[in-house]
Amino acid sequence: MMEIGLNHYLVLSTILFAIGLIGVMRRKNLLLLFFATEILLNSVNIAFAAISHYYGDLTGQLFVFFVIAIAASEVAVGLGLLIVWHKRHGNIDLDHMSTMRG
Amino acid sequence: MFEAIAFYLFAFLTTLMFFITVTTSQALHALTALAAGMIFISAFFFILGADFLGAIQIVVYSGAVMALYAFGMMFFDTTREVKEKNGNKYIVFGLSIISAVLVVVIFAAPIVTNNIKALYPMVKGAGNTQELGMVLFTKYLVPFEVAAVMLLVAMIAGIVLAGKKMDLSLTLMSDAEIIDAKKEKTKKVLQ
Amino acid sequence: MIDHILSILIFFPALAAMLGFIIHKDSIRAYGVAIATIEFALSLWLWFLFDSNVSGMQFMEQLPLVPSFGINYILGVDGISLFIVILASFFTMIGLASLTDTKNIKNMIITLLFLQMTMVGVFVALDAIVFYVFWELSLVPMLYIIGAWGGPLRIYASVKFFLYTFTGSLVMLVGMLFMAYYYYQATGTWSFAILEWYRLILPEAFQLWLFVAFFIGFAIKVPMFPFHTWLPYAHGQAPTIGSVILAAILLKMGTYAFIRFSLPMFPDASVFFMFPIAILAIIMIIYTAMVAYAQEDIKQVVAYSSVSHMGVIILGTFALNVEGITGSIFLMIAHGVVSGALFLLVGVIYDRRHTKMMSEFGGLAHVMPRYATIFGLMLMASVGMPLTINFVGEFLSLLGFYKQSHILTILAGTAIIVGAIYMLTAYKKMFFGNVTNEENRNLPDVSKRELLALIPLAIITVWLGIYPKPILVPINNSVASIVQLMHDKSTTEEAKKRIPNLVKGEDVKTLEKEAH
Amino acid sequence: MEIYLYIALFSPLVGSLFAGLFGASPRTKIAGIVPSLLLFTSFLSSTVLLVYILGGGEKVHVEMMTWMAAGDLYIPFGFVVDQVSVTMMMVVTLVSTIVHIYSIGYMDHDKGFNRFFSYLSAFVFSMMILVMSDNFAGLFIGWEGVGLCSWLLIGFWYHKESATWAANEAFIMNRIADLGMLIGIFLVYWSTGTLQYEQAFAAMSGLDKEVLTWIGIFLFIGAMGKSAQFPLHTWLADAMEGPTPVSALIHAATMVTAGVYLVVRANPLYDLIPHVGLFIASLGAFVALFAASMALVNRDMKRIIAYSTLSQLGYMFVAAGLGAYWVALFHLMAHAFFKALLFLGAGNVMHAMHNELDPFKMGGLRKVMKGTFIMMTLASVALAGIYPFAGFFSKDLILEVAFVEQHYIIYSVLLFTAGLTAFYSFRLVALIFHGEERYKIFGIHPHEAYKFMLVAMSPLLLLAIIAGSFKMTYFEMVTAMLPATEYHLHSVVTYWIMTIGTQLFVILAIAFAYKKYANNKVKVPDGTSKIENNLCYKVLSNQYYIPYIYEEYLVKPYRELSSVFWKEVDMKVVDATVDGIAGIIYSSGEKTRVMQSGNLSTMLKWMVTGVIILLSLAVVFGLTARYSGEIKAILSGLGV
Amino acid sequence: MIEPVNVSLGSLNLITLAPMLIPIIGALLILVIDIFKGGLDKTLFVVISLLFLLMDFSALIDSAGIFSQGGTVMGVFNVMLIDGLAILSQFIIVVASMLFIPLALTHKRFHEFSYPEFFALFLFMIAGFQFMVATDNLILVFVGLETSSLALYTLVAMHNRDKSFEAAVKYFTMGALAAGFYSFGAMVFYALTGSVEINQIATVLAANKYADIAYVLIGVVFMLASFGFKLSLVPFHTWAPDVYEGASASMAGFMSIVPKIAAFVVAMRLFEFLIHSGVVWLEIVLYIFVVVTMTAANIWALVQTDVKRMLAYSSVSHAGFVMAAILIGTTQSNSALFLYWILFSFTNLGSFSMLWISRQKHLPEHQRSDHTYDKFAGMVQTSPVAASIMGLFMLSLAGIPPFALFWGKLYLISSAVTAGYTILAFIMVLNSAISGYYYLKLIVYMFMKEPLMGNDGHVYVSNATTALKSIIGFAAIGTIFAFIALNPLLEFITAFIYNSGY
Repeated sequence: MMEIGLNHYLVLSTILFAIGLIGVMRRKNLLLLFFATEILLNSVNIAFAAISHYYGDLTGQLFVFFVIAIAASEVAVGLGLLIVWHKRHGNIDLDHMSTMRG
Repeated sequence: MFEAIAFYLFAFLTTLMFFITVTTSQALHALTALAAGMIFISAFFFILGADFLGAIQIVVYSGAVMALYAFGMMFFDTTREVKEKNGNKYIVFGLSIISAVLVVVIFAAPIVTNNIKALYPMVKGAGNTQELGMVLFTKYLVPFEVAAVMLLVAMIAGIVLAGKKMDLSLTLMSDAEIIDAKKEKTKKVLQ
Repeated sequence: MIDHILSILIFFPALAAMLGFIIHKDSIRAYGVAIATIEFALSLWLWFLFDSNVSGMQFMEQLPLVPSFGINYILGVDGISLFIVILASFFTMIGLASLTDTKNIKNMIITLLFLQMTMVGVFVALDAIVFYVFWELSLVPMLYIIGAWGGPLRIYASVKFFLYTFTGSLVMLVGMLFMAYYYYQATGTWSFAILEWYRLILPEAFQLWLFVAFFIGFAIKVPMFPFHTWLPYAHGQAPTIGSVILAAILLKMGTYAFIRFSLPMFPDASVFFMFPIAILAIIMIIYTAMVAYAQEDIKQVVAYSSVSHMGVIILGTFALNVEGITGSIFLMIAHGVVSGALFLLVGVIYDRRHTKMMSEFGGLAHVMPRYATIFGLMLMASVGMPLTINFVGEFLSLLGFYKQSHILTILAGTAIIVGAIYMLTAYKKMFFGNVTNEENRNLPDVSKRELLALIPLAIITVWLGIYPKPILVPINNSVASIVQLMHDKSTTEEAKKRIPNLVKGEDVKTLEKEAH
Repeated sequence: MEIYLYIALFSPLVGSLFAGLFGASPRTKIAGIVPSLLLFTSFLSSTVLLVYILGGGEKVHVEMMTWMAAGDLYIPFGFVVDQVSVTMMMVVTLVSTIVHIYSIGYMDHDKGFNRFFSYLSAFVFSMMILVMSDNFAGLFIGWEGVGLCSWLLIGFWYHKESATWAANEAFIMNRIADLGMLIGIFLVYWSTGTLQYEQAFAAMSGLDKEVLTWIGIFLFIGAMGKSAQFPLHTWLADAMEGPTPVSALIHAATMVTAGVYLVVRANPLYDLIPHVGLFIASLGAFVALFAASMALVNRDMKRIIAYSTLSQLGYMFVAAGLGAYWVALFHLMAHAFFKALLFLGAGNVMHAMHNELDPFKMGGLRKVMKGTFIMMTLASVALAGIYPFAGFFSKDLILEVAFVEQHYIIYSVLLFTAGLTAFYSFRLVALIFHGEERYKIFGIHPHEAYKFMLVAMSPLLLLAIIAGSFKMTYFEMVTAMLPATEYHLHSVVTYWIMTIGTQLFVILAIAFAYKKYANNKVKVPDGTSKIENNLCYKVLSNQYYIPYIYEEYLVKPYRELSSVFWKEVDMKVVDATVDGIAGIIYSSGEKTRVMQSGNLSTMLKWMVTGVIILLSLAVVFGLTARYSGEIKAILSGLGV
Repeated sequence: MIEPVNVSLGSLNLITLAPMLIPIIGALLILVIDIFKGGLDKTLFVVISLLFLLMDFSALIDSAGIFSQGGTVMGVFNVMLIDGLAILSQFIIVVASMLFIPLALTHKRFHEFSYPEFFALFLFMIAGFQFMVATDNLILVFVGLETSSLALYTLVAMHNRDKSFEAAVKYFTMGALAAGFYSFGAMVFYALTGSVEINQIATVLAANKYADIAYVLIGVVFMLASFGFKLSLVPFHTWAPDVYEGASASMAGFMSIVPKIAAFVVAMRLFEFLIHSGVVWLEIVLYIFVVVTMTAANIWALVQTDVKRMLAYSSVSHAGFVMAAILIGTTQSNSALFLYWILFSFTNLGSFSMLWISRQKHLPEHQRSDHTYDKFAGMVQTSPVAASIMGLFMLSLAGIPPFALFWGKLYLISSAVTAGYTILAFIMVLNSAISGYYYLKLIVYMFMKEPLMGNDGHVYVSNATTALKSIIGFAAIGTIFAFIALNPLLEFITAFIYNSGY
C-alpha cells in the first residue's frame, strides 16, 4: 500500500480517464466538454510518465511530450470551430446543434 | 514514504479537481479546477522524475491552453452559470463507473514485466531534459517535425476559422452577391 | 471471324446500342430491328457452322482476364446452349419488330440491345465469373424495362425482381467461390473455367453444400416454388416486350444453369436432391397451375402458367438421363417460343383496351377471329398438344423422369390436366360467349406488324412440333456427353444407379442411326 | 400401296387446310365441297388398301420421317395399314365422307361454315393418324388431335355458354384419361425400350406380370376417357351441344371408339393379362346398363342417342375385355354405321324442329319427314339388334361371347340392356314420329331436309342393314392379326333358344315402347306426373346425380382451392414472407435510426458505450483466461 | 553524460521521407505564394497541389521500385517504415487526392476554395496520412493522425455554412474523444511491452506468451474504439452521416476514401499480429464489429431520404465489409482490402462527384437537404448521360458485375471462403443484397419516376466544369473497365502485401 508501484499510477490514470469520460458524456456546453477531453489526455499522460519511470525508458515521456503538443493543437482548432459557431448562433450548446439527424 | 504521501495527496487533489471540472455548473470553477488539476499533474511528473514534462505541463497547459480557454470563455460569455439539460444522468454515471471499475479490476493485477528492455534507457547523470532532447532529436526527429507541421496546421486552422473571411459565406451567396461583396471587400480590406 | 463469332454475337448488340445514342429517335426503331436482324442472322450462321455430331464445346474462345485469380474470358457453345442463343436473338428481333409506340422508345431499344448482349453472354460463357457477370448484368436492363415502362406497380415489381434475383445469385456467387477454392486446393491453381471444374470430383458432403448454394441462385431465377412470387409481379407490371423477353429467355437462364453447373459438377448431390427438387417441381406444376386458374388478369394467367411449365423443365432436368434432360432443354426452347408468343398476344389486346382483366372481355372470337386463332394455337401449344413444340419437350421430360419415379411422374403429369383447366377457362372467358362489353365491339383484329411477330412464332411452334430433329440431335449429343460425365464422376452407389451409363448401352448405335 | 396410304392419310389434312384458308372469309360452298371430295378420295384410297389387304397383301408399313429421338428413344412418324387399321380407316373415311356431305346441307346457314369443314377434316386427319400410327406416340398424337378437334367442334357455336362449357369439360376430362395413357406409354417405353407396336408387343411377353398389369391399366385409363367409360362419361352427353354432324361423326362413329381400338390394338398385351381384361369387360357391362338406364327417361333427343352410344361402347369393351377383339371391332364398325345414321336423322329432325331437342315436343313427324322417319326407324332397328340388321350380327355376337366365356352375370346384364336399348330407341322413334303433332303448340313448321342430305345418308342406311353379311369376310381378314377365336355354343339348340329368346325380348321391348309412346295421349311432361316424381326417375333423369357430384365435390372445391391458393397462400404466405423479410429489415432501420439523434452528446455516449461493451467482453474473457485453472477446478468440483 | 550520437546520413535513408515531404513543401509554397501575392485564383493552387501530388506520386513510384528490389526499408532511426502496405496505401491516398483536388474547380463559387490555406491544409493533411501509414511507431501514427485530422476538421468547416460547422464540431469532438482512446490504448501497450513500436510490441508479447492477455485486450479495446471511430465502425460511426452531409459532397467523397485507408493500414499493422497470435477474443470482437457495421449501416441506409446521407451510411457499410479483410488476415484478404479500396475509391469518388456537380446553393422550398432523392426524380429524361453515369456508380457500389466494385467484393468474399469464414461470406453477400435496395432506390428515382415540377435538368450539371466532368469521366471509365486493369493490379498488390509479410 505504501509502496507506490506502477499499478497505483495506472489505477489513478484510469480513474481520471473515467472522470474525463463522465465529463465528455454529460457536458452540453462545448467549451466545458473540451475541458473533459483535456482530462482524458492528461490522465493518460500520468500513466505514460509512470511507466516510463518504472521501466527506465524515455519513450513514455516522449509520448507525453507529443500528447501535450497534440492537446494544444486541438485546443486551437477546437476553439476556432467554436468561435465560428458562436458567431453564427450565439451559443455553444450542443443541444442546439442537431439539424442533421436520422 | 514521502513518495507515497505525495502520490496519495496529489492523486486526491487531481481527482477532486477534475471531478469538479466535469461536474460544476460554474464555468469559471471548471476552468479554475482544470488549471489546478493540470498543475497537480505536473507534480506527478516531478515525482516520476520527468522534470521536463512537468515544466512543459505547466507552461503549455496551465499557461497557453488555459489562457486560450479563458479567452474562449470570455468570448463565448460563459462566465455565468451554465445550464445544461441532462437527459439521463444514470446512463452517464453508470457507463463511466462501469468503465472505471472494469479497467481498475484489470490494472489492479500486476503486469508481467519480463522481456521488457528499455529501448531508450534513462542515462545516469544526465538531466531529464538532456535525455529527452537526445532521443527527441534522433529517434523522434520525424515525429517532432510532424508535430511542428501539426501545430502549423492548427495555427492556420485557428486563423482561418476565426478569421473575418468566414463571416461571409461564399457557399451561400449567389454569383451576383459574390461580385458585389468582392467590390466591397477590395475597398475595405485591400486598402 | 468464325473464331470469334461468339464474341461478335455478344458484343455486336452492345456496340450497336452505344452507337444507338447518336441515332435520331424517329429512326431508332429501324435501326434496332436492323441490328437485331443482323444478330439473328449471325446466330443462324452459327447454327449453320455448328457441327451437330460433336458433343463438346465449339467455337471456343479464350482470353486471360485475371489469370492470377483464374478468371478467363472463355466462351463456347454446344448443343445445349446453341438454340437458346438463337432463341434469344430471335426474340429480340421479334420483340423489336413488334414494339408498339411507347414513350422514350430510344431508351427502350438501346436497353433491349444491351439486354441481348447479356442474354447471349450468359449462354455462351464457359467461365463461371464471366457467366456471373452476364447473369447479373441482365438484371439491369430488365429492371429498367419493367420499372420505366411498366404498369402502376412497376417500381415495386422491378425492385422486387431485381433484389430477389440479386440475392439469390449472390449466394450462388459464394458457391462459385467455394468451387474455385476447392479446385485450387485440388490443383494448386485458381480457375473459374467450367470445363475445368467438370474434372473435379468432390466428396459428397461438399457437393451437397455447393449444390444448395447454386440451387438458391438458380431456383430464384427459374423461379421455383416458393421463390416464385417475384414473377407474377414482374410479368404483371412489365410492358409486353419485357414480359416476352423475361419469359422467353431470362427464365431459361436458371434452368440452363442447372444443366451447365449443378448436374455435371455435383452428380451425387443431384441424385441426392433429385426427389426433393422433383417434389418442389411438382408443387410448382400443380400449385401454380391452380393459382393461375384463380387469376382474373390474363397476363397473370400466362405468368403463372410460365412457372408451372418451368416445373416440368426442372423435372426433366432432374430426370438425370438423356431423355429427360434433352426434353427439358427442348422444353426451354419450346416454352420460350410459346410463352413469348402468349405474352405478345396478351400485349396485342392490352394495346387495344389497356386492360388485362378477363372480365372486361368475352366473345372476342367474334370480333378478332385471327387473333383468336393464333391465341388458340398458342394455347394448345401451351397445354402440350402433340405436334406442337411444347409437347416434344414435355413428353421427353416426363418420360425421362418416369425412369426415376413412377408416382412423382404421375403427379407431375397432372400438368397436362391442370394446364388445360386454366388455359381453357381463360380462353373461354376471353374469346367465347357473346360480346358483352360494348368497348370490345369494334376492336381491330391483329395488325400486320403484330402478325409479323406472331406468324413466325406460330410457324416455329408447329414446325418444331412436327420436326424437332434438327434441334434434338445436337442437344441430344451434348446431353449424352454430360450424362456420361455425370455417371463417370459420381461416387455414390445411388448415383451410379440413377444416372445411366451410356457407354455400354445400344444408345450409341441409335445415335449413329440418327445421324445418317 | 404406300401412295394410297399417304393419300388416305393426308387428303383430310389438305381438305382441312383448304377450308381453313377460307376461315376468315364469308361462307362459301367450295369450302365444304372440296374437303368432302378429298375425303372421298381418302375413302377410295382406303378402299384400295382394303381390297389389297383382303387380297392377302402384306401389311403396308411406312416410316415417313423421324419425329423425336433422344437418348434411347426413337419415335418416327410411322404408319401401318394392316387388317385392324384398314377396318378403322374404312369406317372413319366412309362415315366422315357422308357426314361431310351431309354437313354441306346441315350447316348451310351457319356463319362458320368454312371453319366447320376445316375442323371436321382436321378431325378426320387426326383420327387417321390415330388408327394408322405404328407406334404409341403416333397414336397419342392422333389421340390428342381428335381431342382438340372435338373441343373445337363441341364448342363450335362458341357464343353459347353451354357449348363452350361442354367443350372444355370434354377436353379436360379427356386430358385426365390422357395422363393415364401417357403414363402407360412411359411404362411401355421403360419396360420394352421402344414405342413401336411390333417390337413393344414382342417384348411384352417377357415382362413381369405386374408391369404388364400396370401398362394395361394405364392404357385402359386412356381408353376410358376417349370412350367415355364410367366415371369419365359425363362429357359425352354434354358434348351433344355441338352441331349434330359432329355428334354423328365424332361422338358416335369414330372418336369415342378410339378406346376400343386401343384395346384391340393392344391385344397382345391384354391377352397376357386376362384379369385386367375381365375388369374391362365388367366395366363395359356396367356402363352398358348404366348408360341405357339413363337413356330411358331422358328428354333430350341427342342425349338419348349419346347414352345409347355409351351403352354400345360398353358392349364393345365387354367383347374386347373378354378377348373377342374381332367381335369388338366388328361391333364398332356396325355401330358406327347405324349410330351415325341415327344422329344424322336426329339432325334432320332438329333442323325441322328449329333445334328443338325434346321429343315430347315433337310427335307425328313421320308425315312430314318420311325419309328421315324410315332411316331412323331402321337405324333403331339395327341398334336394337333385330335380324337381319347389322346390330343383330354384331351385338348378339357379344352376348354369345359373354355366354361362351361363362361370364353369365355379364351376359345377363347385357341381355337386359339389349331390351332397354330397344325400349329407349323406340321410345324416341315413337315420340318423334308417331302420335299427336305436339309441335304445333309451339308453332313450328317442320320440313324435310335437303334431298342430297338424305341421299348422302343412304349408304349408311344400306350398311346398317347389310353390314352383318360381311361378317365372315371380315372375320377372315382380321383374324390374320387378332386372335381368331370363334364363339360357338355347344349345342345348336341353345344357340337357337338364345337367339330367338333375345329377339323376342327385344321385340317385346319395342312393342312396349310403341304402346306407351306411340299414341295420342302423350303429353309434354310438366313435372307433375307421378312417374316424374318417382325416385328412380329422378335419379335417372339426373344422371345418377353424377354431374352434380362432380360439380359440387370436384369442380367447386378445385375452384375454391385455387382461389385460396392464390389469395391466401401465394399472396399471404409465400409472397408475404418475402415482403415480410424485406419489411422487417426496413422497419428495423426505421426504428433504430433514432440512434442517430443528431445530438453530439448522444453520439459521444454511443462511443463510450461501445468501449464499455468491448471492455466488459475483454474483462470477462481476460478473467476467464487468467483464472481458467481455478474455474476448471471449481467446475470439476461441482461435478460438471 | 550522454554520449554524442554519430549517425551517418546514409543510414538514415532520408529518401523514405521524400513522399511525405513533397506535399509539405507544396503546402508551404502555397502559403508563401499567398503571402507575397494575395487574391490569386484557385486554379493556380489547384494546379500547384496537383503538381506536388504528382511529384509525390513519382516519389512513391520510386519507393515502390526500391521496395520491389530490396524489400522493406526502414529509415530515419527506424521510425519510417516503407513496406508494401505503406506504399500501396500511399498510392491510394495520393491518387484519390489527385482525383479530389480538381473538384475544387466548380462552376459555382464555394467558400473553401477561395482560401489558398485550403490547399495548404489539404497538402498537410495528405502528408499527415502518409506519415501515418509509413510507420509502425504509435507516436508518429498519432501525430500524423492528428495532423491530418485537424486539417480535415478545418477543411470540413471551411465549407462555411451551418451544417458544415455542425459537422466539423461533431467530428472534432468525437475525434478528440477518439484521440483519448488512442493514447490510452497506446499507453496500455506501452505498459505491457515498454515500447510503442508495433513490431517490438509484437515481439515482446510473443516472448511473454501473452501472459497478460487481459491487459492486451484492454489495449485492443481502446485501439479498436479509436480506429473504429476513424473507420466508422458501428457504434463509433455516428459522426459519419452527419459529417458527410455537412461537408461538401466532394469532401465527403474524399473522406470516405483517404482517411479510412490510412486507418485501415494502421489497424492492419496493429491487429493482424494479434489475430495471428491466436487472440481469439479479438477475432470474435472483430467478427461482431464487421457484421454489425455492415448490417446496421445497411439498414440505416435503407431509410435515408437524402442521397448523400445514404452514401454516407453505405460508406460505413463498405468499411465494415472491408474490415472483414483484417479479421480474416490472410495475404489474400489483405490484398483484397487494397483491391477493394482502390476500386471503391473510383466508384465512390465518382458518385460523390456526381452529387457535387448537382449541388445547388439555395434549396427550393420542397427540398429539405442538398441531395434528396426527389431531386433526382426523372433525371434520365433531362440529362440522360449524367443519369446513366450516376446509375453506373450505383450499380458498381451495389456490386453488379462487371463494374469495379464487384471485383473487389469477389476477391474479398473469396478470401473469406478460402480462409474458412463461410458464414461471414454469406453474411457479406446478404448484406450486399440489402445494400442493393438503396442503391437501386436512386436508380429508381432517376430512371423510373417523373421529374418534379419545374425541374428542367439544369440542376444536375449546374456545377459542372470540364475539370469535374473529366474527373467523373475518369471515374466512370475506371468503374466500367476495371476488369482490364484487374490482373496487373492484383499481381502488384499481392506481391507488395506478400513481401511485407502480411
